Amino acid sequence: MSDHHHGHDHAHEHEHDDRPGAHGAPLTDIQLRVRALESLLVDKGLVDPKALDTLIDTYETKVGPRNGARVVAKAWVDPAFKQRLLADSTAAIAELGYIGRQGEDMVVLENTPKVHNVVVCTLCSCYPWPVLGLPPVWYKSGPYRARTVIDPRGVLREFGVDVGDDVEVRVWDSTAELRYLVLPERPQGTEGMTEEQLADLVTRDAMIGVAQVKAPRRW
Amino acid sequence: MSDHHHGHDHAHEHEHDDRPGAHGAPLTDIQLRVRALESLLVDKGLVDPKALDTLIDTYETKVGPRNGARVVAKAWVDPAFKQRLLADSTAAIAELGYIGRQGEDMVVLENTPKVHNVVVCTLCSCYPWPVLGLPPVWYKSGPYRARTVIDPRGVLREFGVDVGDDVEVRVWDSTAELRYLVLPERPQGTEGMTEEQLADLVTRDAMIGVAQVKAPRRW
Amino acid sequence: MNGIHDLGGMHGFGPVDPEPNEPVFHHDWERRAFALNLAAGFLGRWNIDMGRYAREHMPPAEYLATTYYEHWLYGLERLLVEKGLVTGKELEAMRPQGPVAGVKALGVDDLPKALRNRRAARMDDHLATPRFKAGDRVRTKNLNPTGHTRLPRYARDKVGVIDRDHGVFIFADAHAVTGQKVPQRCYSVRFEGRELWGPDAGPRDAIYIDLFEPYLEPAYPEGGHT
Amino acid sequence: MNGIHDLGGMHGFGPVDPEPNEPVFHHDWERRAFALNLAAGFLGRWNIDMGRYAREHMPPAEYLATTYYEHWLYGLERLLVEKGLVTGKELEAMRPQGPVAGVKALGVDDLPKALRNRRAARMDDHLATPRFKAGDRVRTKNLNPTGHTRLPRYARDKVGVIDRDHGVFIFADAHAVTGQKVPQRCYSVRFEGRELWGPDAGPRDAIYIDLFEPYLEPAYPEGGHT
Repeated sequence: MSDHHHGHDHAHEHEHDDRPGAHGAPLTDIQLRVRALESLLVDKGLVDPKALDTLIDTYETKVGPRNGARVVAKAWVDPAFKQRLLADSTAAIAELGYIGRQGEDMVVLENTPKVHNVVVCTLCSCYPWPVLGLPPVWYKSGPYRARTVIDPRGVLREFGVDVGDDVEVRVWDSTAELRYLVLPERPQGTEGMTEEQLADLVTRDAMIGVAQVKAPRRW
Repeated sequence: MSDHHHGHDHAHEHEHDDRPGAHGAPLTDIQLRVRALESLLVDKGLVDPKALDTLIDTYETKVGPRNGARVVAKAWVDPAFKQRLLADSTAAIAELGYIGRQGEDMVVLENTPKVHNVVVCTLCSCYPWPVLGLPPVWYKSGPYRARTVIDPRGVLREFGVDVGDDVEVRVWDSTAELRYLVLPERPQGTEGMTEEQLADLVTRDAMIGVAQVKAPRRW
Repeated sequence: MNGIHDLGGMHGFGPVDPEPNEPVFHHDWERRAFALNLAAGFLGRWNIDMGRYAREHMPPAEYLATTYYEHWLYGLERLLVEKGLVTGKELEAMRPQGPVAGVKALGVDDLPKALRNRRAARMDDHLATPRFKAGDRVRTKNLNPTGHTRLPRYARDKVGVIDRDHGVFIFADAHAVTGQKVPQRCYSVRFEGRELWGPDAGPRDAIYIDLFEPYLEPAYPEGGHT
Repeated sequence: MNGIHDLGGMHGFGPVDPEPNEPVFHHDWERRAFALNLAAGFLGRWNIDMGRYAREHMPPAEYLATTYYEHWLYGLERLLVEKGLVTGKELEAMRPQGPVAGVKALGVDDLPKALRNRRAARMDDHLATPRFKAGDRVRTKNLNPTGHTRLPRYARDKVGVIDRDHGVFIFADAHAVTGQKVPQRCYSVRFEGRELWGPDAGPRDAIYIDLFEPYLEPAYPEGGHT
């Protein structure tokens, strides 16, 4: 009907290897633009290319939802930690070494049989980097930012989470510098699992509040 | 900074002669699409191409702001007509033969030294066709629709109309099926002019409320 | 719906940009798209509110990136399929696959009458007794329907004064969805700029909005909390 | 500003569309655009609120038609010029024309400390006495500034209850425009879904929004008109 469909299609493009000379594919406008800007800033002494590489490596391979999963698993097995986590989330998370940029002031939200929490940032895409890494495309997308505050149950249903009418849904719009992490309910049938095994069950989506944690089938 | 600048640039494209074969220029996607759709609807017997031609001719050459200008000029010279125009705008305008689609229910708004009226349609681009013809691009544009209700004086200033602090600005958002026509103030120094000469002074913009009517310099 | 079309009060669009000596149409396809919309509308399979609602469904990024007659074209194609005049397959291939029963294109001779209609959305005044009169203070409701509405977002849960009672009109919200002609009073309601936009608005700015009676409830008297 | 970025409550965007096994970055240029933003930010010529405000200036059609890191790139280019690190000419030609005095690129060795900062927007709690406490009913103001704000449109002129006092933070609205670190209390305010969206909202939905004290005023007690 029109050829103006730039936005959301990007979400489903998988990695395009657009590094220099890869497959000899021509560079797109945006690739050229970013490359030129990087050269300009390097030439002007404003950025150090090695620092760029380190930044990328940090957020692509070192910081991610595995951190948050460890926090959740520890809270499930260690009642004293859980208490500290809910009382002073930033300090308790720092005990595990997860601190820094976009996680300076953390708030952990506990899901219960009567309360389901879900996190959004309607104005930009604020997200707790030290515990979850960088946000997925859907979290930054128009549909999620637009709809979660007005139709949270509809959004949750699309993620396969059907919250009962007797359960209160609490949506947290991260409009300031607080960053939120959902502490999901520990699934039944995981009593004998170790902290490390439990951490394997905890998904990024569960810590945003758009999924529940499931026990492994054959446990 | 990006190549996504489709929208407003169109406003300043002048007539591109994209009729069949004109200058041998290739047809754009939208031209092809509209042409194919027309063929489809004609072939299915849903539209008559001669009726299309007549519709275009009607709104391109027969109906336009000259109609509204005649209404305004008559109101300026004929106090009884003016009274009828403000009391029952639709009926008074019909006296001059201006009736029909998108003008079925008219309201005329009189500008005075103390009240300046301006018309907008924030939700779509409703406009009184029988008296003004089809709306200009700026009237249908994001900036006009977005700003007129929140910053009317700023919008008016951009059009060169500086409304004094002692003058009330009334913005009319055409959200239903009423269509509005502004009756501008008759400029000073036009006392001896005929109705026809006065009509020549009245611009489309003045009848939307984004301009004032000026007396001719050498009158 | 709280759609992208509901632009009133937004910042960031830049200045208004009038074009000197602007032609009625900028491209021949605009002429045809305009006329196709009118001619197809005359078939009577949809009403003007359905037409607006169809355009409101254009994806937001596309809506902002395209011009007025592209919105019209989007709405037309959507309605042609929705109302069964054209199949999705026909639209994709742009080739007719069969006739439509009981439909007759409007001819040139029928046009003058069709264009000079005197009554469209207005209904008989006796069909709905007015609940409000000029001078009454009203509060708009906080409605956020996913369907069509003509109550803009910027004017919800706001207090105004009835300026005049326009009479009875077809209620757009129902008309767009069900096609039913529900009679409702339509009022012009005056809102002070500061009521809509807060203390930074001009003290002598007023916004008049045409609102259907179901959008309104009586407001508490001045001096009470508004 | 009432910008296109303020998406809360809009309809028409379609379903959320998660990507299975999504990579952190989809393109190499995203990696570089991300890192350039952080590295340039470390130069200290602007703060995070200026960064957000810069992105909010992207023309609305462009904002919706582009992805997250394109927004970042737009904001970065805008700030580089605005803050005098790059000239408009340099940006257009993408060629350096001269050095910038008093600026030193962050090196690899400086990174760990920069990334592991423990304090960013938070200020000392004694800098601002709280006007509200948990349980207090508050009404958000109807503010429509052309500047930066973190009070979303959907939550203006609405009544909620203070859930908790987060302490004192740099007031984003001032920080984005003047760079001044004005201390203000920041509260989590709980709003019932029906207060924000009207009678069609879920009866057991609540929205918690982090709001600075200047956005709030005391609300009339329950039972009064809200």
